[in-house]
Amino acid sequence: MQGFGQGLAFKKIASKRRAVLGRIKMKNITKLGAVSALSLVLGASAAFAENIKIAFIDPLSGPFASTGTNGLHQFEFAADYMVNAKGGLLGGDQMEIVAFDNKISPKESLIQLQVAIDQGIRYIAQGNSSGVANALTEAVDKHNKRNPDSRVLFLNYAAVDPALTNEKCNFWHFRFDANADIKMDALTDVIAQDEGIKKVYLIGQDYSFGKAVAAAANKMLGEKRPDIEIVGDELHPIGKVKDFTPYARKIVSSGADAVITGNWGADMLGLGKSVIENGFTGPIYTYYAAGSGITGAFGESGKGRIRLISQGGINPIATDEARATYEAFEAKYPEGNIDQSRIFNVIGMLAEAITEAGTATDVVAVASKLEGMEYDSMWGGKIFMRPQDHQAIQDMHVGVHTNEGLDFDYDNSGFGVLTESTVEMASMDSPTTCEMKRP
Amino acid sequence: MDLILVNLIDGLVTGLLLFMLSAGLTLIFSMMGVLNFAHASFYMLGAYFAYQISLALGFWMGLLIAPIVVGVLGAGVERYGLRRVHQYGHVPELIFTFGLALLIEEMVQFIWGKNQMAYSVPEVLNFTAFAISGNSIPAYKIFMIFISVAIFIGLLYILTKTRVGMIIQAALSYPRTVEALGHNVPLIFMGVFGVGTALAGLAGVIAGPVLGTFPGMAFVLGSIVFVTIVIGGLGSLWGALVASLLIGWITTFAKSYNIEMEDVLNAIGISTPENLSDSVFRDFWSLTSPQIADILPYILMVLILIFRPAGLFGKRQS
Amino acid sequence: MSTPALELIGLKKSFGKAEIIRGIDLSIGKAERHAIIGPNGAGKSTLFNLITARFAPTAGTVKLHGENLAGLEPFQINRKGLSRSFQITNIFPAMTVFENVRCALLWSQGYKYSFWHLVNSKRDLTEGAEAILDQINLLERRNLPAGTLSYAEQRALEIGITIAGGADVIMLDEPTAGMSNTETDYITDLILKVTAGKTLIMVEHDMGVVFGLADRISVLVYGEIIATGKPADVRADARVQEAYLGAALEAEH
Amino acid sequence: MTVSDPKHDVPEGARYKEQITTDPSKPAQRMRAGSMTMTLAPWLIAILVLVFLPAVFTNNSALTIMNQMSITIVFALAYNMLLGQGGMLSFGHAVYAGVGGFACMHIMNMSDFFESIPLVILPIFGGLFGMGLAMIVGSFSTRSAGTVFAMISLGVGELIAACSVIIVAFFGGEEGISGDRTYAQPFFGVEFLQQIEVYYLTIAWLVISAVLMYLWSRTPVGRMANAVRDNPERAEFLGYSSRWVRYYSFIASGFFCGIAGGLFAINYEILTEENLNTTSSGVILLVTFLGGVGFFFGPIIGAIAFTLLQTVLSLSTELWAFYAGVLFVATVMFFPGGLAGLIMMHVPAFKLGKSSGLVMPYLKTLLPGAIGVLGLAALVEMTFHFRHAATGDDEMTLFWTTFNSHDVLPWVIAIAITVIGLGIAKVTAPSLKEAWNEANTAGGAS
Repeated sequence: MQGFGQGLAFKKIASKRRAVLGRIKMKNITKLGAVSALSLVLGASAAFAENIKIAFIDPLSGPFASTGTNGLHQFEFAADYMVNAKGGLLGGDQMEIVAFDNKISPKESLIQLQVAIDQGIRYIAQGNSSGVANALTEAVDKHNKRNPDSRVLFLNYAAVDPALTNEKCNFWHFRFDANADIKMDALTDVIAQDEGIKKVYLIGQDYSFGKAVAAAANKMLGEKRPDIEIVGDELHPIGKVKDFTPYARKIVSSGADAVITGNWGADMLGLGKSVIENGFTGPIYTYYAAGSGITGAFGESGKGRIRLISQGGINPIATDEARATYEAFEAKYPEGNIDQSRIFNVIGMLAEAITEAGTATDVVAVASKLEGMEYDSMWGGKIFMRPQDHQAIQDMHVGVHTNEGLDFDYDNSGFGVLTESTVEMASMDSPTTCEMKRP
Repeated sequence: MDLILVNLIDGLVTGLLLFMLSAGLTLIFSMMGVLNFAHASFYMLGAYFAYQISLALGFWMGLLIAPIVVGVLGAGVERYGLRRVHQYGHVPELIFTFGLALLIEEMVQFIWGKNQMAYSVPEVLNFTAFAISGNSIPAYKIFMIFISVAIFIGLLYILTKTRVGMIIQAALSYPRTVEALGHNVPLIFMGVFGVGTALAGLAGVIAGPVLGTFPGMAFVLGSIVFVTIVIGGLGSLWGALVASLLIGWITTFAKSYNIEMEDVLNAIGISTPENLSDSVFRDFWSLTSPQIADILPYILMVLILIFRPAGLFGKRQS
Repeated sequence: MSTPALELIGLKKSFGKAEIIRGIDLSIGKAERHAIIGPNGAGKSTLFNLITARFAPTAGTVKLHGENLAGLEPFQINRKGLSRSFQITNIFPAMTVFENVRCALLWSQGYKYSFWHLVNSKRDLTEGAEAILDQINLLERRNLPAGTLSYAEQRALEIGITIAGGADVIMLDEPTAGMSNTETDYITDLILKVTAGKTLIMVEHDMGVVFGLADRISVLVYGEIIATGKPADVRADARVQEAYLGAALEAEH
Repeated sequence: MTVSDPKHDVPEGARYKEQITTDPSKPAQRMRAGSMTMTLAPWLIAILVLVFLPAVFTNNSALTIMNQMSITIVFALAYNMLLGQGGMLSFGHAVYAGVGGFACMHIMNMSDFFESIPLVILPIFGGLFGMGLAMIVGSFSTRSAGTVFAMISLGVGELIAACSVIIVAFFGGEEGISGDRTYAQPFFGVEFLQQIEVYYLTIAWLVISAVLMYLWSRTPVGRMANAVRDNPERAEFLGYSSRWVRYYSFIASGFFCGIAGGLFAINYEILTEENLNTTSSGVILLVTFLGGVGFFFGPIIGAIAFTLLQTVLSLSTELWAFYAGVLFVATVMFFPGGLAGLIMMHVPAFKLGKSSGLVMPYLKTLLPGAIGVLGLAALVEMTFHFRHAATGDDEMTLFWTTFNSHDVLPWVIAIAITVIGLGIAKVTAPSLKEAWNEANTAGGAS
């Protein structure tokens, strides 16, 4: 067989997860015995000292693995394409993504965080599940307090619980996605302009995020369109509902003109399909009805019905750079989607901050540069990392599920999300309860 | 009133689907005394196989072939796995099926990946059969009811009217005697296991397009199937039917009507505490029936086991 | 006359429509050895199960030392001093012989549900168990899993477990069933030895054992006691002759 | 097979007679007589190893993983008090550990009280709460063993897990409840800022709990738990109520589960819904069975093996859960005694002084067998890579070799290794069997 060890390992620029892991495995085998493997796996850091490593801690196995794997691909691709292919940072340092499977478990995430820190990693990226994000941000805060020599930054690219940038905020946490309140703010701005909507039905999963969405919708609709009647406000058990038909019946019977839901994953698909199937004809405003097979599974039935609030729309594509990037990504991952374009912003902003700070190891310096950064995203618009709470402020788009006028589809289904309206720098001046403590 | 009718139909669909799963499970239990934790996994396999077949040969061939493939697989599992573990006793058997469920889920992910499959209702059935005051009843649901009822009648006929059914019934209660009469009891066991899993597979084939075909579909349904047969009484086909319909209707109606805990408690004479928002029980007071609809069957099961351990129609205790 | 050790008054049991025990009155005195005989299907084991609350009677009462046992669970009856063996060997097969006997001693030695005593360090338990093993001649088999013993040894062990708790009323259900002659003799001697001074109630098929052991005999036929008395009297009883001969004739046809 | 391990579901003794071919009077046989005999030496060795392990594994992540192992060990041992010793199969046991842990988190957040107690006693509160819950649930669930018990445990487990996202006041919803262990009163100046300090706290509790649980199995109620497991009816006629025996076992198990939950709270400083859900309950069943329910130390081995699989193997391959599943099913099918049963199978040969005769046959069979299995795993990995890797990412690295998964040669080599490895193992298997029988037969030439 061709090629052994180091030469090839470095030929690939950004770390290929399996390549790294393969090398770890090699050490496993040579020593034999689980116990020695333990120390070696955990201590295997010396070889990559020059690389700037980002630990990607998200589910890579289990029911949420598809979202996690897709996110990992976007991170790896972004690091390669935006940083390494352009010569790296600080005079040639490569950016490397090291994947850790947290099985969407807070406990596993904390273990993997410790492993990552021991490997000398200073940047932690995570996004799936606010529960995990909450566990990580607290653990990072405590770790940085207790171990000033090995401080780390937490780059949250998708967990949207408002608390993370409010009462639970800390200096080490940066959120690149809009939080649930910002999304709802933008969404209700759009709904407010639609005179046809008189009755709205709110439905969500019965946990903190679902409740936050409902509370925000109630509050903001009440402020912006007091004439809109909330005809339903309900929560269903998360991940336990087999058949959404009864909920759909209620929605239809309520005479609602629009549905708002924060559901994700199978709960999103199940609810959406059922609502459409049982005769609802109005728009369904969602947070997460795109990519990861959901767009493909909705297909024709969701056309013109499903609407999505998100940042960084890809239809129409904003810049030539973005188009080239997406095409390169599709060439590499024909099955994949760039459904979290903010990941590219994470890499871009981190790279800029490291360059400005002139160091990748002093995370306080890097964090100080990230704070207040204004970044021109290739997906359009500016990203402003608000220093008060480390919440990224950016343009928000409401798009529609369709197969017409698309630059890029999702799930190779011919369907995708086409931006209908945009709220620029959404919630720029929204209040925060964060009391940022800087080191 | 109209909504009640609609809910009755929806609950019937859910209940009958559950019955197709629980019928096989309860047959397997009464034969072999083992609760097959992997039963819902065969349901999942049914959906995935049918999806794969439907890509090449269309939905109807999937409906025909997939359950057979699942049944053959099930029989293989009995012959080469369960029969071996059988000698160690019931607990290892149960744990074997538990492990099998995990393994099947991993295998499905290995083969088909982790995303939702675009397995959908065939065009012929993709229309609204009729509507009751704005609530459309899709034709596919009528089709599901039809299939389930046909299966139930067929099963009942085979078990009570045919010679094979007689032998199976006898083997349920007196395996030794039946063996002594010259019947191949292990073969009967394998057959029943195969048929039971094929039924689960069939349920998967027809449920996949409406409830989604994804690696977690077995987990979502897994334990509720047990709940069904425990409530109905282990080993009782009628019990399984009644419990399935009961669960179907209870969950459907609980989801359809917002009954609030506060109202219930007030109605039975407990008044709302004054400063509810500070109370540690605030979440309890604000419970609504849709919130807990899908855990109602568990409450029902625990209550039944406490007061009538044999279940509604069961004869044996454990 | 003092209170009988065990008294049955109008005891009845039906399973569905079938009446298995049709009203039994029986009084067994202290330190008496009483055998219950009867043809197959007469309800002997059912009677045992009624007395020990394995089944609940349809009607009637069971009194132990004058105390009504109605509504008590088997373990409560056991604590009142009644212990039994089973027709089918009923021991703890996975435990050692020694442990089998020691478990039988725990309650009577007052350890109850305690979790602050360590059984291994209790000399009363060890010595008590060894004394019983000595009595039933299984001392050498002490550390074997009980399930590996021979059939006769397992029966002996069961008798040992039954008497270990120090109960003064011992009920044995066919202790010699399925044994060879030498084994039967061995068990008979054993029973004589270990039940000395205790009330013994046994169901037995082997007439040799019955007439060798019992002070009094009751004959149970179709759920009724047709005769009770000294062995010689029972042997001479016409109805008993008829019942047994009748059964034997039926069996020939 | 020559030797069987204690199985609580054996209806009567007959099976044992068939299975044990060795001379039954040999003392080695005592080990499998349902008792879990152990001497003092293994305990001392284990404590020494635990104390000096951090000298070998110095980094924090190793400590974190060892802490995780310790917690899992306590939990699995507590679970085995039911499954192994009491014959009760629980499908919702995570809730006892979880509720104990949540209670500890709440105590951590009661700053006045928490500042007045040393952190080291916190797990006791977890234990008490776990025990309290067990007292409530056990009062109706332990009435019978078997299916009824299993199903009630499943139902109650599901209910409490569902409550965890609904009853936010106690369970904190999806975020869970978090706190800071360092606010406790310093314990001889130790504030538990560092992992190493937490490690020693954890292993101290591990040793205390393990010893107590072992001693429990030697008490009257512990012995009767075994008796009730094997033959509840007979136990009733010995003066013991099966139900009360089961109830006491259940409560004790709940207590030690709560201890495990308390240790979890100290280690992670956060408890979430995952501490209660059915997946966690399932995992602890797997862990315990993998290790072996028939021996006291079985769950310990299971916990170590599973934690390594979960944290270390998952770093190496996405397919770790697949391998874990295969391992588990294979264990149930071929070694129902679990890993501990596998180890204890060798005791007779060892006691007979014939274990050395097994070394060569083992090497001849297991070495090629292991290579064959690794070849098989390589094929699985290659198939997975072939199907799911990104376009252009044809290269993969496996067993320190980087190659193109779309070439034919690697496939040929992997298949060859698999076939040859398994083939040799199959050929040499009969002689291993022979050697095994020989090693387990008393007397004869040795």
